[in-house]
Amino acid sequence: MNIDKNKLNWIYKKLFTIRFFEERIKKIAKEKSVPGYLHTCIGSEAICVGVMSALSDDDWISSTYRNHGHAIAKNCELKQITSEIYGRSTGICKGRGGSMHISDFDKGMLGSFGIVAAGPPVVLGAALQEKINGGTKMSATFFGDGAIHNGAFHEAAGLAKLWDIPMLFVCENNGYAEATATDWHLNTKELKDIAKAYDMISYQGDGNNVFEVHQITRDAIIESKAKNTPIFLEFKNYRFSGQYEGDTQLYQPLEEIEEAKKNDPIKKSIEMASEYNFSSDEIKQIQTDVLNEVNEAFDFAETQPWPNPEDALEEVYVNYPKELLR
Amino acid sequence: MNIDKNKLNWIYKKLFTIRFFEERIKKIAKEKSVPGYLHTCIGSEAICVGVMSALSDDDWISSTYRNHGHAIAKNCELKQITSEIYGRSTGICKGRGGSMHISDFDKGMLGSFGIVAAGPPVVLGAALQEKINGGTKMSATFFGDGAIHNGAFHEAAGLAKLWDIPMLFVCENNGYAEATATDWHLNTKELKDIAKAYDMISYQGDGNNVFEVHQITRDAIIESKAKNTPIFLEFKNYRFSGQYEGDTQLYQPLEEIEEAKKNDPIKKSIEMASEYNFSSDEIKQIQTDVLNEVNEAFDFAETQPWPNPEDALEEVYVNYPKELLR
Amino acid sequence: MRELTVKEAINEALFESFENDENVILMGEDIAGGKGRENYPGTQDSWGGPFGVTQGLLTKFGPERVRDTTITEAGFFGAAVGAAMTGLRPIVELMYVDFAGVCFDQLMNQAAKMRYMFGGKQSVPMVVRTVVGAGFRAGSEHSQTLYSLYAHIPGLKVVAPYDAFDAKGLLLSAIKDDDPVIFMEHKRLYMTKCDVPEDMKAIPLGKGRIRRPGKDVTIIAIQRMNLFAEEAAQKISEENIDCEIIDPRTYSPLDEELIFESVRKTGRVIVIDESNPKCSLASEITSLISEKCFNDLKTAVIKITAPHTPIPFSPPMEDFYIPSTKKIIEAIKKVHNA
Amino acid sequence: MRELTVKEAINEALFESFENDENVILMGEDIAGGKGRENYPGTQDSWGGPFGVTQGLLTKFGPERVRDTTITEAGFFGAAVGAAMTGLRPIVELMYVDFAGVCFDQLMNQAAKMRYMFGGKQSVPMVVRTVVGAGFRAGSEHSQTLYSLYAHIPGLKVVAPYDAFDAKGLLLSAIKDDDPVIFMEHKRLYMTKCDVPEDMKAIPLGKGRIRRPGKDVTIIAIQRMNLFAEEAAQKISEENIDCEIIDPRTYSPLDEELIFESVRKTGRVIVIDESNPKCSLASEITSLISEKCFNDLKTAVIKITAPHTPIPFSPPMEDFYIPSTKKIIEAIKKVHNA
Ligand SMILES: Cc1ncc(C[n+]2csc(CCOP(=O)(O)OP(=O)(O)O)c2C)c(N)n1
Ligand SMILES: Cc1ncc(C[n+]2csc(CCOP(=O)(O)OP(=O)(O)O)c2C)c(N)n1
Ligand SMILES: [Mg+2]
Ligand SMILES: [Mg+2]
Repeated sequence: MNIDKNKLNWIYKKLFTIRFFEERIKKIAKEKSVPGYLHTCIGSEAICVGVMSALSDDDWISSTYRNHGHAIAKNCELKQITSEIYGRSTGICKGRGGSMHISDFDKGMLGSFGIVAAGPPVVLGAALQEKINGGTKMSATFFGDGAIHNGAFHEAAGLAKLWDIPMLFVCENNGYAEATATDWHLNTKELKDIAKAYDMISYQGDGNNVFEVHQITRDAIIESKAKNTPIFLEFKNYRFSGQYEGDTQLYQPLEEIEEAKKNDPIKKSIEMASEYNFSSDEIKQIQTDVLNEVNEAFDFAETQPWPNPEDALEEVYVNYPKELLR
Repeated sequence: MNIDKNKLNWIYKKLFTIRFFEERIKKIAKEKSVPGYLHTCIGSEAICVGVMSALSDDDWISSTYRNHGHAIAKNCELKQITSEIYGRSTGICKGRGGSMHISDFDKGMLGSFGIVAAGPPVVLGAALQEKINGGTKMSATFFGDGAIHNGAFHEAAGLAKLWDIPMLFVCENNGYAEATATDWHLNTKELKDIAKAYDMISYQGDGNNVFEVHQITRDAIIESKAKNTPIFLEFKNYRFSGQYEGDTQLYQPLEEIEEAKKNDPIKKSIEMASEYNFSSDEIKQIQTDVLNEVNEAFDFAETQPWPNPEDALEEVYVNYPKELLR
Repeated sequence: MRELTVKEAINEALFESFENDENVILMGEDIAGGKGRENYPGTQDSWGGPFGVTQGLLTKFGPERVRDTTITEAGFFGAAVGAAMTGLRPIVELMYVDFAGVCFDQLMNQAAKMRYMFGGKQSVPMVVRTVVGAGFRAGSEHSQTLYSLYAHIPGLKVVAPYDAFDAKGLLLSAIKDDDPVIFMEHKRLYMTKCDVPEDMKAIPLGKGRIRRPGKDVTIIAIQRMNLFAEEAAQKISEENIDCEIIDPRTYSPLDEELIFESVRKTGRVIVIDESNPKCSLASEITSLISEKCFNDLKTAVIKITAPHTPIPFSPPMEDFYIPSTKKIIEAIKKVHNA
Repeated sequence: MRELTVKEAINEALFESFENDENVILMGEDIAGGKGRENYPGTQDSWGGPFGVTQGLLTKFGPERVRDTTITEAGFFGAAVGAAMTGLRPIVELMYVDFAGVCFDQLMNQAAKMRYMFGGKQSVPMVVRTVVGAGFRAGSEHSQTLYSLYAHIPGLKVVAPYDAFDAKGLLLSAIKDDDPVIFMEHKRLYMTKCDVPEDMKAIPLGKGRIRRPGKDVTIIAIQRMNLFAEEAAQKISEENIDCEIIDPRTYSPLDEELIFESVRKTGRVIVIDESNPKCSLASEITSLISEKCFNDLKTAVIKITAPHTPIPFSPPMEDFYIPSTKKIIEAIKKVHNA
């Protein structure tokens, strides 16, 4: 696969950033040094980075509560992300969102939604806007295997196909929706076959192989734009994290986890590095740099000021009499 | 096909009843002698009667706002149906429902829903109850081609398949959802292919041929129960009626209507009568009897007493302090 | 001056908004009609929604901007949210407000909260047009108002015009507004007429209207209830009781000051809402008055609402369900004589 | 007597209901956990929902009656309606009430209206268990209460217990009740404890509870707000102000008489609700008091609610959002001295 060196560098950098970031989050979650729910994405790095590496910086995406990886891969500021998780005023959402809602419109992130399958319709709208305005930005919505039964996903998929909207439905099939195994909840033999209901083109790929994810996505973008049609992508991986930090994960058999570790996307990417002409020193250097960056982001966040209590009243509306917000 | 004479008699009787009934409704709608919306089902007779002739009397069904045919074929009392449409106290819902909500729980009608695709989840629940209680009643939900994109339909279909629930999803594909043609709004080549998303067995039939509908449904019931699985049925016909009475139907090309008339289900059933050993005199006799019955039902309804205004406060709950209903 | 029906006024406001801003689009079920029958003359744009309100837009502005949808409210409401954030000004039609429950999430959790929870970088300038109201013999699932469901949610604005003048002026504003607006049209008012100037201007959201000035009793009337309030005020004026009628027109933001001013003057108040009573607009307005104007009140506020029941179909029962002029007159007498 | 947490009390009520009536079933996402991993020891029933409330039911009552679902609230809520009509007594879990918008139709238009609009022949005996409330740092989409959305709808009953005693007694009733009941559990109360007798009886729906008798000021507190109300009442008792705290416990039907009695006695009233203010329970209760007890009121009722904003994540802002003991104390002083 021909990927230029800059992009390769970026890919490795982002893969490691996400992993180190989430490992740190797991630690602070144990120490309970941040408030609220935390949904880490250990095991999703290749999907986040592979898809984003095929998108342009100003393309539109949506994410879910499990959004750290998407935000990092979409080039949101690491310090701002971390500060948001800490609930500080310099957070990417000014502390109003928290971990579940990290999102930066300026980076093309339409939103991180706490409601399963809320994203696909919203991204459909952005893609529709591009179509109507003759824009060229691509649109991609990320969701999990759990979302494919939900009505909102189906309605968005049906409309996208009917309206010939170029966009990507990116399903991360990580084996679980909360405590429920994907192989139980599927009706179709392969998850991607759900797209048959819409006669929608669909592809499946190894979600642990960042380069495969990259290539499938790159090709899908070209095909989607050329044919003016949505495309459904399923990437398979494994959810090493629990549903949220603190989840005992008892429903995930240990042997299954062990087996999955063999395909850990980070491990795999390191194994593949030489194919892409990275020396192990280069990889180590990237890791060192990235770890520093992650550590800096956490050091930054921890010391940031809290918002003022009354800031809770800001930016509910563009226009609304302040005195009526009580 | 072997159908006993009693059932055949019943089939012809119901076909004609529905047609005469709806023609009379169209007339009174023009004269504005009844209040509210009226959705007639001229063209749907064979589907209503064919499916119901394969179900038992106490099987569960749901219907929509286009429910007169389903109610008649489910053996609801004609006088009570008519009285309901007139808003009278002896109506099948005591005048509280009106044309859109004609329904009789005692006849296995779980409800006639004004909300598109509200029925499939409810019938799924009745079928689930049968499964849990080891009951033998079959369950069938009627909906239109317009419902197949709706999230509630998809969620019910997915759960029914996942839970191995014997039930029928009966889609009447009458060519239109309001003013929108089905051939435009479908993504799949055949409507029934929507079932592929659930790996659900599906069949298609001529909705203008009551005997074909009967046979497909009969076979589907046996298969569904034997395999413990839901089955999707698509019956094609044509919506001769407008979306509601008063609809100008300008979006339906005249040549299309003319073409469709050739396959009018009532015409077809009369043509097929001799195959089933009915003389034309017998058919005429049934028609005469049925027309009398229909006329009697309208005569009855027109003279029935109105409900008391305060009856509006009845049967909101099983238990609730009356004085708190203000 | 020329007279327009509410229906015509809304249609005009849509046309003008489409002309003035090419980012305005419309999505909904059968808002044009004839989709799939483009090859046959006379089929296109033959509906305009069940009430014909949007007719003509497809013909003038084409199928890119006027989009008939499938029956997928959660899908296309969500699409409106995404389109609004990225540059369009979508108007979506919820054919009857009774269908609110199939797409409430996209309004309550996405449209309403995104600006807030994602840090204020974007807004969601969309309008939901929907049809409300009883009195049409349309039964329990096509007659609700549900004003309060939307008014409860921070991040949404809620507008409900009574006459053609307000309908046009408020819809022009709603479409220009940068926040998500629920614009509620009453089916029993569509054919009512009033003067609407050719050069009708936008009416700011959040400003109520004194529909009848008076000094003895304040009547706050929600949408169609203005009709009965006027009838009642007219009748009771013969007994020398002078009612002031206030139509808030916008329920969120609510023009509280206009209401309080009138209450301070009269000290006698009736609030009329055809919705179900519990946690209704009537409750909200009554509670505000009782909190903020306690010392001005000469007697208890009377709320007149529908009962806590679904909407029955049969005319005698539905008429009983809807607040009546008679009940209003009784209430006027009661608060006046208290 | 033994102490139970709210969580344990609810779990017990579920167990007893399952034992006493084989028609009781439970559906929801991950209410057991481990679906699809039945062959591995330790996986089954390892969740019990995100708060572990339903744990153990699968093990005891099996997968026919304890059904983990896909993420299809509209689907399985509808299924609950159909199952309820035909003989079961389904309990369905809406994991967080914030997801109300994806399945509101099946409750608002079907569960609530079917008995009425289809002529009264059947009823819909189902219970929706759901988790509400702020203070958990769970952000805008996992912290709402939305009591009033459900209370507005005729045909639904709405229950929200404060302590373990009420939680157990009211859930036993809700499951036995022949109407659809929304049973709201506050996530910040799950781990709070109180005495619950071994032979705990069902508590009738629609009966409020005087949590603290008093003679000077009436405080009506909604669910978790009872905590702050008690703190405030305790503190202010040092200044010789004697507060009566009423927990309505059921919001539809509401025990109006209990409230009015207290108001008649004190004439000074505070209503506390952590919901958004507009068209809230606080508005409803305030409006009722102002209508029915006008002459008994010595001063204006004070409503204390959250502001009209989504729920912010960051602790200082969320703490500002939630009504506080401090605000309640100020309000007590204000109504007392007025
Ligand atoms: C409408 C809705 N229902 C339920 C939930 C609770 N919930 C949060 S995550 C989740 C599982 C989602 O699984 P999946 O889509 O596979 O995503 P993953 O967590 O594996 O990334 C559920 C049920 C929700 N957020 N929204
Ligand atoms: C959720 C919802 N959205 C919209 C409507 C308005 N509506 C009523 S009937 C209808 C078309 C349904 O078409 P189809 O399912 O084909 O049934 P048919 O009328 O042809 O029998 C629409 C859009 C509705 N009742 N419910
Ligand atoms: Mg998953
Ligand atoms: Mg149809």
